[in-house]
Amino acid sequence: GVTDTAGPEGGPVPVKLQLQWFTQAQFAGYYAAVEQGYYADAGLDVTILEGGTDIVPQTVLAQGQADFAIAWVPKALASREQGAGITDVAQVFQRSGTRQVSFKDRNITTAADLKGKKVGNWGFGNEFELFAGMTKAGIDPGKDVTLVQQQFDMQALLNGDIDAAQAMNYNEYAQVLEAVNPDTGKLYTPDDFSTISWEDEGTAMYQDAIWANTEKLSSDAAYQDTTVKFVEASLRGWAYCRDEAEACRDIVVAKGSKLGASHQLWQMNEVNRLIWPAEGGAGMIDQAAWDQTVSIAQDTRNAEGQTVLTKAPEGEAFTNEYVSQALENLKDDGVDVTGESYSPETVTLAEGGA
Amino acid sequence: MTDQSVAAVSLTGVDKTFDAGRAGAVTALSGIDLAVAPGEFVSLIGPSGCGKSTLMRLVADLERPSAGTISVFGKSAHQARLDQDYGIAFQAAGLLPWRSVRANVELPLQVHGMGRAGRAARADELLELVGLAEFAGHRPDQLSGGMQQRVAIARALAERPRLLLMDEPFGALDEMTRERMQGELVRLSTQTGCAVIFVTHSIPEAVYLSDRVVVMSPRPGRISAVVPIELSDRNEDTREEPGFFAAVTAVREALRARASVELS
Amino acid sequence: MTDQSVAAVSLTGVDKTFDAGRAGAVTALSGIDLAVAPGEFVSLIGPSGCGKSTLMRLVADLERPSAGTISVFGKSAHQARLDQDYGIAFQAAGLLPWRSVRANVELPLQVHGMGRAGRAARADELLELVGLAEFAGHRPDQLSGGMQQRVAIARALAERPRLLLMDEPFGALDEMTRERMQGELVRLSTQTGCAVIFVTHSIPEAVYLSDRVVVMSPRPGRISAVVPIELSDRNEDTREEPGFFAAVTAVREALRARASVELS
Amino acid sequence: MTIVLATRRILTPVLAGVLLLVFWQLVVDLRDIPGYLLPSPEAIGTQVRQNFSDILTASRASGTNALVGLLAGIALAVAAAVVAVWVPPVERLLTPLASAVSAMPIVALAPVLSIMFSATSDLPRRIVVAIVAFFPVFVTTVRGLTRIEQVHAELMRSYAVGGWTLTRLVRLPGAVPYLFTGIRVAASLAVISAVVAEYFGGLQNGLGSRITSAAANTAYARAWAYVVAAIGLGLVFYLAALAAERLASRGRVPIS
Amino acid sequence: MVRLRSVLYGGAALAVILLLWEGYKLVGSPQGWSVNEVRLLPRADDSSMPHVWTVAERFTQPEISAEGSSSVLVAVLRAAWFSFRISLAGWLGGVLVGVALAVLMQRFRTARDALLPYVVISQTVPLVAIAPVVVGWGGQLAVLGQPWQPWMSVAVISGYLAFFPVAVGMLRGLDSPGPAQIALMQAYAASWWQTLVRLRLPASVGHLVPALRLAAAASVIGTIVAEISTGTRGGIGRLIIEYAQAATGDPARPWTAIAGAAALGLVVAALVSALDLALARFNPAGA
Ligand SMILES: Nc1ncnc2c1ncn2[C@@H]1O[C@H](COP(=O)(O)OP(=O)(O)OP(=O)(O)O)[C@@H](O)[C@H]1O
Ligand SMILES: Nc1ncnc2c1ncn2[C@@H]1O[C@H](COP(=O)(O)OP(=O)(O)OP(=O)(O)O)[C@@H](O)[C@H]1O
Ligand SMILES: Cc1ncc(C[n+]2csc(CCO)c2C)c(N)n1
Ligand SMILES: [Mg+2]
Ligand SMILES: [Mg+2]
Repeated sequence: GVTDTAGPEGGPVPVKLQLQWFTQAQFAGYYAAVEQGYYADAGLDVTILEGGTDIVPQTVLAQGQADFAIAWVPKALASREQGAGITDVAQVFQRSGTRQVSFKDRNITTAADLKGKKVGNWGFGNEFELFAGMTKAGIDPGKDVTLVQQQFDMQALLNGDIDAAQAMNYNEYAQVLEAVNPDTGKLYTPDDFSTISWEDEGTAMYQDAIWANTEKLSSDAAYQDTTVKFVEASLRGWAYCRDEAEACRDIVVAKGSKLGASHQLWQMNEVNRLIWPAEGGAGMIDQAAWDQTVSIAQDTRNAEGQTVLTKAPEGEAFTNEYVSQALENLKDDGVDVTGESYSPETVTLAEGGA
Repeated sequence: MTDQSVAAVSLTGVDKTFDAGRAGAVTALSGIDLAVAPGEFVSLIGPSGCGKSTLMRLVADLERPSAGTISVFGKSAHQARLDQDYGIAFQAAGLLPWRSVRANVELPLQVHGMGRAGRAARADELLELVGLAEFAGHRPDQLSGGMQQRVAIARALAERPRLLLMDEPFGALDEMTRERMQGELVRLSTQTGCAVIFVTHSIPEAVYLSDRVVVMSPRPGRISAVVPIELSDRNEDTREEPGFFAAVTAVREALRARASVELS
Repeated sequence: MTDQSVAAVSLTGVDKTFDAGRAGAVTALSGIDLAVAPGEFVSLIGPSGCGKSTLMRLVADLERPSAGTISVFGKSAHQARLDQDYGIAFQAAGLLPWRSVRANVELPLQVHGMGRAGRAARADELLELVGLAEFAGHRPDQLSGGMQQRVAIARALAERPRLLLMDEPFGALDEMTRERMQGELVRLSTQTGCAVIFVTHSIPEAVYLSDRVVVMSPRPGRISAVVPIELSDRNEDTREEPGFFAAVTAVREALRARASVELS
Repeated sequence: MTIVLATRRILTPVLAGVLLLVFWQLVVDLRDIPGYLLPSPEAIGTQVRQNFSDILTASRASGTNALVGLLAGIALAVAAAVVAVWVPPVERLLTPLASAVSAMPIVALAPVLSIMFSATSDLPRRIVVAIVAFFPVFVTTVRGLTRIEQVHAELMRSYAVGGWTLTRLVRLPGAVPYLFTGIRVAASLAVISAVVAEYFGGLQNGLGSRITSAAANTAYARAWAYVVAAIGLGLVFYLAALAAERLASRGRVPIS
Repeated sequence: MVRLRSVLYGGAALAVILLLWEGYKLVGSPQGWSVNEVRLLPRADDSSMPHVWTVAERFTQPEISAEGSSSVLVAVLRAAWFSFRISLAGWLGGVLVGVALAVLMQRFRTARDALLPYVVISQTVPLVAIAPVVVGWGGQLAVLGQPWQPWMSVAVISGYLAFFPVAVGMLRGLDSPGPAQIALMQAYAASWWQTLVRLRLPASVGHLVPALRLAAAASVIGTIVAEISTGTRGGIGRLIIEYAQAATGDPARPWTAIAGAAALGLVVAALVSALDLALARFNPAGA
């Protein structure tokens, strides 16, 4: 355990946060909290660990090599089922950011239209909203569509190799809009595409959340305290990024993201839309949305006929205890934690995201 | 068929120097003049390291002379090699370890496009000749040293060449086998009229086989004497003839003469 | 030092059969009984493929007999090898191509832990003995066949063993060099009192060198005769002695006798 | 005797494997290692049984890609090596090229090949396998072809043959042990390459897709069940390479 | 001399490739060439196969839009240097382990029977299964009092890929001395160790050198893949995946990183060639 060694003589408490991917605006709130000194003010010395293709954040957390981890809820629940003692302590993304994109002329506007098509799919556990959507529309994902492994880029869609591609609103969708349409010589526009949003189709699942170590939460008072402080400072960071999107873009770019500035600004903006407005306060876990995530995870079968979960999560899979405290503290400090007045900006993407 | 007026082999003013890297240069041959007539049997004899193998390799166009000219049947050594004017047996047997004894003998025939049946027949004949018929299916490393050498001899004879180059081919053979092989070689060369350059360390062997024995001396390798051998005919009794003993003595003297000069 | 009552080498009822895969089994040796006394010089002679090399390799514990027992200085052949009771020269020179001539000669000394200076001194001495002092820095493939063989002889002598096993060591040497090496070998074996088993195809050589000549016959390899040699002393004139000629004739007869039986 | 030897050769690795599995199972059981860290052999076995038919289907898909790629890679490599040794400038051109290409990881190659060819066909994966298999075979074969014994070279020179005849009769047989060292390496790498290439495009029909999909959901026992299939496939390829080697070197100096 | 010539040939090889590339772009169809729906010749359009000069131009541009960003070339070179050092560590480790294993397997028949299949198996296990174990367990170790560094995990994985060709090739090489040479050492009652040092090791060089070459390539690949797999930043691997993510809008970008990987492979191969020259004396039969 890393936090056992509390800071010497009241010095800052060292904390490690494991991300699920490389530095990008998807994680801007945490970087902002570091840069703006929010963690330091809370007495935390936070080290951010970047992800990799084979790094499973919740495993790193459960093994005690990190104190907190950012992970998608269904994937983290699957690890829980395998014995990883972790708890969702703040549901940062309130909405799902996954959509299925296709060229307009393919006439794919609902999940049902995917039947008989070549459908791009990441795998990596990011496919269940897609599968749930298709199942709900009466399509057997194992038989009625041709599943194609999707890469890091969207060329397969633009080349016409596949009919519909998975995309994160904040990332791959932007990539498409940063590409030049050879017919016009200009960038593609949203009008060129149809998209299926899983939020709209009702098969959305909870994504990025802050996970903590269950056992230490129940036994280690110092860790409980640290958790509140960490969630609080992180949400403060997210609130900052909501209000200062350009500044957060600059922070992420300065941290070494190789995707360009306009791309990161787009991403910042889209991520903000997944967080804000947050009716019950940022990071609060909504039982209904949680239940929808769990039920899809239990019932939806992927191409191999597997479900994410074999049974309902046991024990304390999530708790609002810490995030509530954090929100109280933030409200006391006058931080807007619901972002009711938030309205997204319009970001203009440059070619290649530059 | 063969133009009798053209020498089978002719070397004029041939020098050969090896560059042995850090160990310096070695003059292996110097000022070699030698002509071998078609059908003539010439033996090379001389102390170890005097350049006999080198001379043979020059004729075979496996080394290039540092100076001088070499012609084989009136052509350059290079052309003669391309035309397959000679058969060769090396000092080391040099069998291909992954081929059976038979396949080793067949190699030159195969290389030059003889059909399967013809090859097999010829190989049988040759293995019979060298007394290894029953070892046709063995691998080279299952043979004794002398047996390997006999395979190499069979291989050299395979194509009935009009020039045979043989480097100590009988070195690892016992006296009896050796004498039998000598007899076969004499018969072969007179029958086919092929010229032979034959390297040996055995004076009686050189005398028995040759029309002329070329005696060489080392460092640098030179021809120190050429002993013509005048024997009526080669047969079982030849080795008992007085002319034979005389010739042996002559060659021995030629070898000693040179050696004593050297030692003084 | 050496216990004179124990034989240097003793073979009793030794058989050796090789399994040659699809080509069938070969009986290389059958019913071999032979004892070599300490300091005794024994030559093996016989037609190609009769099992001479195999016999030597059995004594050296490089092959195991199919039947019979072998003892060397009263121990098992295996123990004798471990105790380094013999030095050996193979039929093929078997030099390590990546080592210089000098380093090849030093190999056994190095393996047995002699220091650098001692090795160098001994190698110089041995290369001088075989007349290759100036080729110490050459690589084996830069030497003539006879020179390579001399390097292998030097290597076999390096450790002054009390048993020397030599398989046609002088096969590729010219007569002069050969006679010089024979002289050296005789001197060496009498001086150091080492026993020698010596394979050769040369009857005069066997007679000149040996206390006894063992004549072998092939398929399966057997000892067909043992000819004791009674010569007073070995020197330049030995080869002219009547006793020498008598012995040569005796060995030749023994070889022929067997061969004629075989041919009939 | 040969039977004893053969059983020993088979029994020893099997025994070693069983020991390893028992040790693994004991570690997981005794130290109570949770499934999200390391699944037990028992759990993996259960998954193998449960998914057996899908494992076979996926293995067939990956195996076919690996096989086609491997054969193409070997054929190209041997041809290239022969030409390279024949025409020295070609060797000097090809060697740096092959070195450069060989250092490109699948992660880099597969995406661009997918873009260049098609994200929905198996061709890019097979090209990846062929590229991966090419290098070991090329490098070792070139080495084997050039290490020809001097007597043998001279013998063939004396026959006034070079080029293809020399290659066929002396160089290639002499290079066989080297060639097969390369093929052994290539055969094992072919399977893993085919599997890994699946992460980066193409149809989701092979072992690679199954492994990642299971691993992403912490279904490690299931992931390992497919990994076991990949290992089995790799072994089959390796043993096939060994068998081919035996066949090619019948009657030669025995090989290890 | 030799070095200059090999550099020239390397350049010529590059030129040939670039010419083929551009030549194909001239004649090839943007849709490639398909038989039965299977595209056998690649698409020649600019987004699938960008022009050589487009890629070259990318190298000169700033890497990211931020102020003071270095050029892509500098970024690629820096990343290549980072990966090079890790590859070297992985290569060295892999060679040591590979040689040790080969020696062990050569020495003990049982070790060979028991290990060889697993040496092979080790290479068929996908990195997904290995990387987390290395990162997880490595993280709990300290090396010489230093805490575990992320690059060490990468180096371990790199070595894991590199040891394989060495183990296989070296074993072959150790087995290569002929019966005559082995008999010689036997006759000297040379110990196993002496036979190894005086005979088997020098004789194995012919097989070892190509194995070292393969190991070099494997270590580079291992480094790059492990960088991606473990999320280690600073190297070519990270660039490859980050530039790949940018490929949609900027198809030439990933080629810069791929070129970097190729260059890295070349440099490592050249180093092995230098080693080859140094070992040439053990290789007299080699041309
Ligand atoms: N490894 C082996 N496998 C099969 N047969 C073998 C092997 N070694 C030797 N032989 C056979 O044993 C017999 C005796 O061989 P050996 O080498 O002892 O003969 P040799 O008397 O030394 O002959 P040479 O004078 O020609 O050297 C031969 O017929 C040979 O074919
Ligand atoms: N490739 C080479 N490099 C350097 N020197 C060489 C080479 N080949 C032969 N020599 C040298 O040339 C000289 C003559 O060698 P050659 O092989 O012709 O002798 P030889 O008369 O055949 O001797 P032997 O009777 O011992 O076979 C020797 O001193 C030898 O060292
Ligand atoms: C190995 C690997 N490849 C692709 C993705 C794709 N992906 C899906 S969600 C996400 C994060 C937001 O962009 C990314 C990159 C992944 N996760 N892991
Ligand atoms: Mg010679
Ligand atoms: Mg013999």
